[in-house]
Amino acid sequence: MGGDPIIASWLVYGCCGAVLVGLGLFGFMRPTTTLRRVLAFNIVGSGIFLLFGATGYRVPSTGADPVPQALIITGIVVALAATALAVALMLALARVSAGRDEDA
Amino acid sequence: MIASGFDITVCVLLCLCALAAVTGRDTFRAIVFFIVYGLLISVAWLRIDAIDVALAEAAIGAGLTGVLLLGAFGQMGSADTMAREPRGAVLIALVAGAGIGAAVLFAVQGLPPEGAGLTAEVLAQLEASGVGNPVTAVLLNFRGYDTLLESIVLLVALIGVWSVASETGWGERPGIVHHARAGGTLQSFGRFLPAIGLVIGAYIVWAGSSGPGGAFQGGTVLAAVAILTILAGLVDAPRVTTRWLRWALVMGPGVFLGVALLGLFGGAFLVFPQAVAYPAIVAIEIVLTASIALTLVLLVLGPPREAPQ
Amino acid sequence: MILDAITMVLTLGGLAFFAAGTLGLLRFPDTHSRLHALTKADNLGLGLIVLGLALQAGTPGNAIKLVLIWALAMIAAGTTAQLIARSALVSNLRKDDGDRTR
Amino acid sequence: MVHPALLVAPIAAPLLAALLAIAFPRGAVAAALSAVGVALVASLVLVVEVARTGTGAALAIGGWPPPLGIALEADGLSAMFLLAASTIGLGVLVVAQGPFGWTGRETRKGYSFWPLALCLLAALNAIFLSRDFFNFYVGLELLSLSAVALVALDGKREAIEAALRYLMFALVGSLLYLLGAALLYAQYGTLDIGLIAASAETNGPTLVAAGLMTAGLAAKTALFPLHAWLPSAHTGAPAVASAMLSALVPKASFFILVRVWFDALPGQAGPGLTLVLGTMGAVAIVYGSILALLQERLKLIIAYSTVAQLGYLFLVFPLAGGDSTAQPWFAGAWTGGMVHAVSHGLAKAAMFLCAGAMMAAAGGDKLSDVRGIVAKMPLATFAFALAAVTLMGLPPSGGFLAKYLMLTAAFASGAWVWGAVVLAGGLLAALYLYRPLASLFAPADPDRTFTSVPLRTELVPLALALVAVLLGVASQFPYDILQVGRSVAAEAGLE
Amino acid sequence: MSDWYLAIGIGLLLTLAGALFRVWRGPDAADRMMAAQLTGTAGIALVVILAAASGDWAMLDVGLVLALLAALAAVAFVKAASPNGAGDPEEDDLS
Repeated sequence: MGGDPIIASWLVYGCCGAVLVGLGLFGFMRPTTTLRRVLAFNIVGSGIFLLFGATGYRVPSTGADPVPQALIITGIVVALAATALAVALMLALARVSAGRDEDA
Repeated sequence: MIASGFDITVCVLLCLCALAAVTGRDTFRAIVFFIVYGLLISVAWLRIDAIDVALAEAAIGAGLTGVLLLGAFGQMGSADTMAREPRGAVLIALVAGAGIGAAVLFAVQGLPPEGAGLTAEVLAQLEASGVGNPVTAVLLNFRGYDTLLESIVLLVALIGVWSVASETGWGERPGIVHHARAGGTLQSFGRFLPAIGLVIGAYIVWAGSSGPGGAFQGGTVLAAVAILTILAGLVDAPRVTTRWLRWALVMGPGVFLGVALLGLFGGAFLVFPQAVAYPAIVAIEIVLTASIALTLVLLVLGPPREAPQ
Repeated sequence: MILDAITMVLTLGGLAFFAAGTLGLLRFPDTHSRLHALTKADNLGLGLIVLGLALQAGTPGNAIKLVLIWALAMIAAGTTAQLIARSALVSNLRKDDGDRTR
Repeated sequence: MVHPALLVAPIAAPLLAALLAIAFPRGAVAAALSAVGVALVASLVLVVEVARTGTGAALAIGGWPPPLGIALEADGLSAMFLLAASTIGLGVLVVAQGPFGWTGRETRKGYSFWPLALCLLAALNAIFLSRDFFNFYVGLELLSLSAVALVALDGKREAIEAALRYLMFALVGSLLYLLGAALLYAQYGTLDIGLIAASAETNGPTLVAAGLMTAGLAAKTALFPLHAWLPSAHTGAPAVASAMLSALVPKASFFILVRVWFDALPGQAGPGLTLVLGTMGAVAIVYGSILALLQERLKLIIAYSTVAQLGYLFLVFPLAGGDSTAQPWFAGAWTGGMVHAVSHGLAKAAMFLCAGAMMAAAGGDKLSDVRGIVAKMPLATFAFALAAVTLMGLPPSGGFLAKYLMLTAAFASGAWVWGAVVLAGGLLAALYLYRPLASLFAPADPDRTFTSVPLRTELVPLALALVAVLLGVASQFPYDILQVGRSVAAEAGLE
Repeated sequence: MSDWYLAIGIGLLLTLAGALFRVWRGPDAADRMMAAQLTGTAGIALVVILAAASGDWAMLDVGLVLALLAALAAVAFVKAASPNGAGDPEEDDLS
C-alpha cells in the first residue's frame, strides 16, 4: 500500500498511541469535572488500544495479528460499560446533592 | 512515501484532537473534539489492517460514547463547571502524563520489529475453530472465556446504572422522556432510519463469521439505531421491572455460559468440537448480539427516571 | 487506463468540493451561511468521490454498497443541517429574550 | 487428575446465580446461597486434592493450550485464596439476607445487591484461578464495577461520592495495568504467565510494562499513597458489602501483583522495586494505624485498619528470600505474607459484619453509640475481640503465624528494619483497636436500649473469627498448602 | 493508483483539519456541531478512499456504519442544546 514507507505504519501509530496515553492521563489527573475526567479516560483507553493494535501489525505481509484485535474489541466494550456507570454515578450525585431526592 | 505522509497526518490530527479535548474549560467543545477523535481513530484502525476494530470503534467511539457524553452534558448543564485550577495540581498532572507517555514511547520503539505475535498459531488452527474470520475465531473460540466474562461485565454495569436510581424511581422507565414534533425532521428521521439500520446491523453480525463484523459490532449498530428511535420520541424504553426485558438481557450470557458448561461432560470447559463449531458459534453470536444491543441501549439511557409526583 | 483517468478526475473534483465547503465554513460570517457552504461539500464532494470509486469497485455488490453509503450520508447531512439550523435559530431567539441559554 | 468441574464451579456457579437473580429476583437469595455453597465445596475439595497430590490442577479452556487459549490453574496459593473467598462470601451472603432479602415486593437495594455481590465473588474466583494477563484485566474490571456499584448502593450523597472517587482510581489502575499487559504481549507474543516466565529477559519494554502494571495494581490495592479512595468507599458501602470489599477486593489485585513479580518476571525485580514497595508498605502501616487511632466512627476505624494491614502484604517483596542457614523454613516471608492476606481477610470480614450488626442494634456506629453493647450482643462483641486478636497478631491466631514467619525471615536475613516495622505494626494495631474494644466492653448505662438483631448476624462473624484463629492453631496445614506450586523466587527472593 | 488515493486522502485530512479549526473557534455550539458534521462526511470519504487504496473492499462496511450513525451525534447535540435535554428544536413555537 503506497511506496516503501519511510517509517513503518505500525511505529507511527504505536508512537501516536503513546502520545495519546500521555495526553489522556494529563487530562485525567488535572483538577477538572468528572465528565471531563470520563472523557480523558476514554482517550487513554483508545490510545492504549491503538498502541496495542499497532504492535500487532509489525509484519504487514502476514496481516494484522487477530489476537490483539479480539482483545481490543473486548476492551472497547468494557470501557463503554465503565463510562456508562461513571456517567450514571455523576448524574445521581448531581441529583442527590441538588437535594431533590433525600431518600432513606 | 505517500503512505507515511498519510499516517503522520492522521496521527498529528489525532493528537491535536486529544489535546483540544483535554484542555480548555468549555466542556461542549471537548465533547465535539472527542467525537471527531473517535472518527479519526476508526480511520487509523483501517491503516493498521484492523477492520473489525475500526467497525467497533466507529459504532462505539464515534457513536454511543458521543451520545452518552452529550446526554450527560445536556442534563448536567451549568453544574458542570470547575471553579479554578490550582497551579500545583496541574503541574503534577503534566509531569505524570508526560512521564508515562515518554516511558511508553521508549518502550514502543524498543519492541522487536519482527514480532508477529500469534498470527501463525491462529491461522494454523483457523480451520478447527469453525469460522473464517480469525478475529471472530479468537473472540468466540480460542479466547471465548474472555468474551463470556465481558458480557457479564456489561450486565454488571447495567445493574450498577440501575441501582443508582432514586428510591421512588424503581420500576419506572429508564432515561428521560424524549419528545419531538409530530412529523418533524427528527421524528421522520427516527422513523426512516431504523429499517435500514436493522438490515445493516444484521448484515454485520452475519458477515462476522467469514469477514469483518460480529456480535459486538453488529450489536452496537443495532443499539445506536434503537437509541435514535428513542431520542426521536417514537418509542419509550420498557420499565426496569418488566419480565421479558430481564430474560432478554440474561439470554445472551446465559446461553453462552450454558454451552460452555456442556463441555464439562466431555471433560473440558467452553469447547466447540470442530463438527458442531460453526453452527454453535453462529447461534451464540445471534443470541449474544440481541442481549448486547439491549444492554447497550439501556446503559446509554441511564437509570430509571423519578416517579411522577 | 481510461477508467483510472476518469476516477482520478472525479476524486479530484470531490476533493475540490470538500475544500470549497471547508473554506466556506471558515470564511463565512454567520452560522446559517456556513451551513449553506457545508451542505454543498457533503452532497457533491462525497458524491463525486463515491462515483469515481464505483468505477473501480470490482463486484457490483461493492458499487451498490458505495451508493448506499452516499445515500445514507445525504440523509444524515440533510437531517443534521435542518436540526442544527433550527437549534441555532431557537437559541439565538432565546439569547435575545434573555432566557437561560444553552 | 482433578476433574475440570472443580476448577470451573467456583466461577460458573456464582455467575449462573447472578443471571438467575437478574431474571428471577424472587429466587435470588436461594440461588446465591446454593451457588456460593457449591463454590465453597468445590474449593474445599480442590484444597484437599492439591494437598494430597502435592501438585496444582490445570485446565486449558476450550481445549486450546496457551499461548492460543487461556489456562486455569489452582496451585496452593490459588486454592487457599479461593477457599478464603468462598468462606467469607458465604458468610456475608448469609448475613445479607437480613437487609437485602425478599420482602414481598421488589426494592432497588434488594434487587441490585444479589447480582452485584455474586459477580464480585465470581470475579474474585476467576482472578484467583487464571494464568492469563488479559483475563486478569477482564476479571479486575468485573470486580471493580461490581464493587463500585455496591459502594453506591445506599444512595446517600457520601456513598455515591465515594463510589465515584473509587471508580476513577479503579479505572486509571486498570488502564495502567492493561497498558503493561499490552506491552508484555508485544514483547513476548503471549499473555500466559508460564510462557512469559520461560522467555523473560531484562529489557526496556519489559521493565516499563512491569512498572506500569505495578503502579496500576498498587492503585487498585489501595497501597499508600494511592489509598485515598478506600476509607470513604468502605465506610459508605452497606456493612455487609464493605465486609467483602475490605476483606477480599484489594487481595485480588495484590494476588496479580504476586503473580507478576514472583511467577512471571522474578529475574527482572531489582532491589529498587522491592525497596520502594516495602517502604510504601511500611508507611501505609504507620499512616493507616495513626488515622485509625483518630477516628470516632467504628466503620472508619476498621477501614483505616485495612489501609494499614494491606501495608503488611507489601513487606513480602523486600523480605522474600534471605535463605541463610538461620532460616528454618523455606520461603518464610512469602508464606507469611500469604497467610496474612487470608487471616486478615477473615478477621476483617468478621469485624465489618460485627460493626454492621452493632450499627443495626445501636442505630449508629459512633463509639459512643455502641458503648456497653456487650450486655446485649455478647457473641458479636466476642467475635470482634477475636478478630482484633488476629489483627494484632497475638498467638494463637493466623495473624500471629503470619507475623512470626515474617519476623523470623527478617531477622534471619539481617533485615531488622522490616522486622521492626512488623512489630511496630502489631503494637499500633493494639493501640487503635483498644478504644473500640474498651467502648464495647464498658458497662452500659442503664437507659441505653439496643434493638435486638437476628442471631445469624452474630454467629457468622464469630465463625469467621474462629476460622481466622484456627489458621494459627493448625498452622502446619496452611503452610504446606501454600508450598504447592510455589514459585522458586518466593524462596530465593527477588534481588 | 493507490498512491493517488492516498494523496486524495491527505487532501481530505487537510480539509478535516480546517473543520477542526472551526470546532476550536466556532463562536457557538451550532458552528461546532456543523464542523463535526463536515468531519463526519470527510471521514466517510476517507474510509471509502482507503478501501480503494488497499483494495480491501470489506472496509466499506466501516463506511456504512459511519454513514448510518453520522446523524446520531447531531441528534444528541440538538437534544443537549434543548432546555431539559429531551426536547426538539422544531417543537418550540417561535412566536
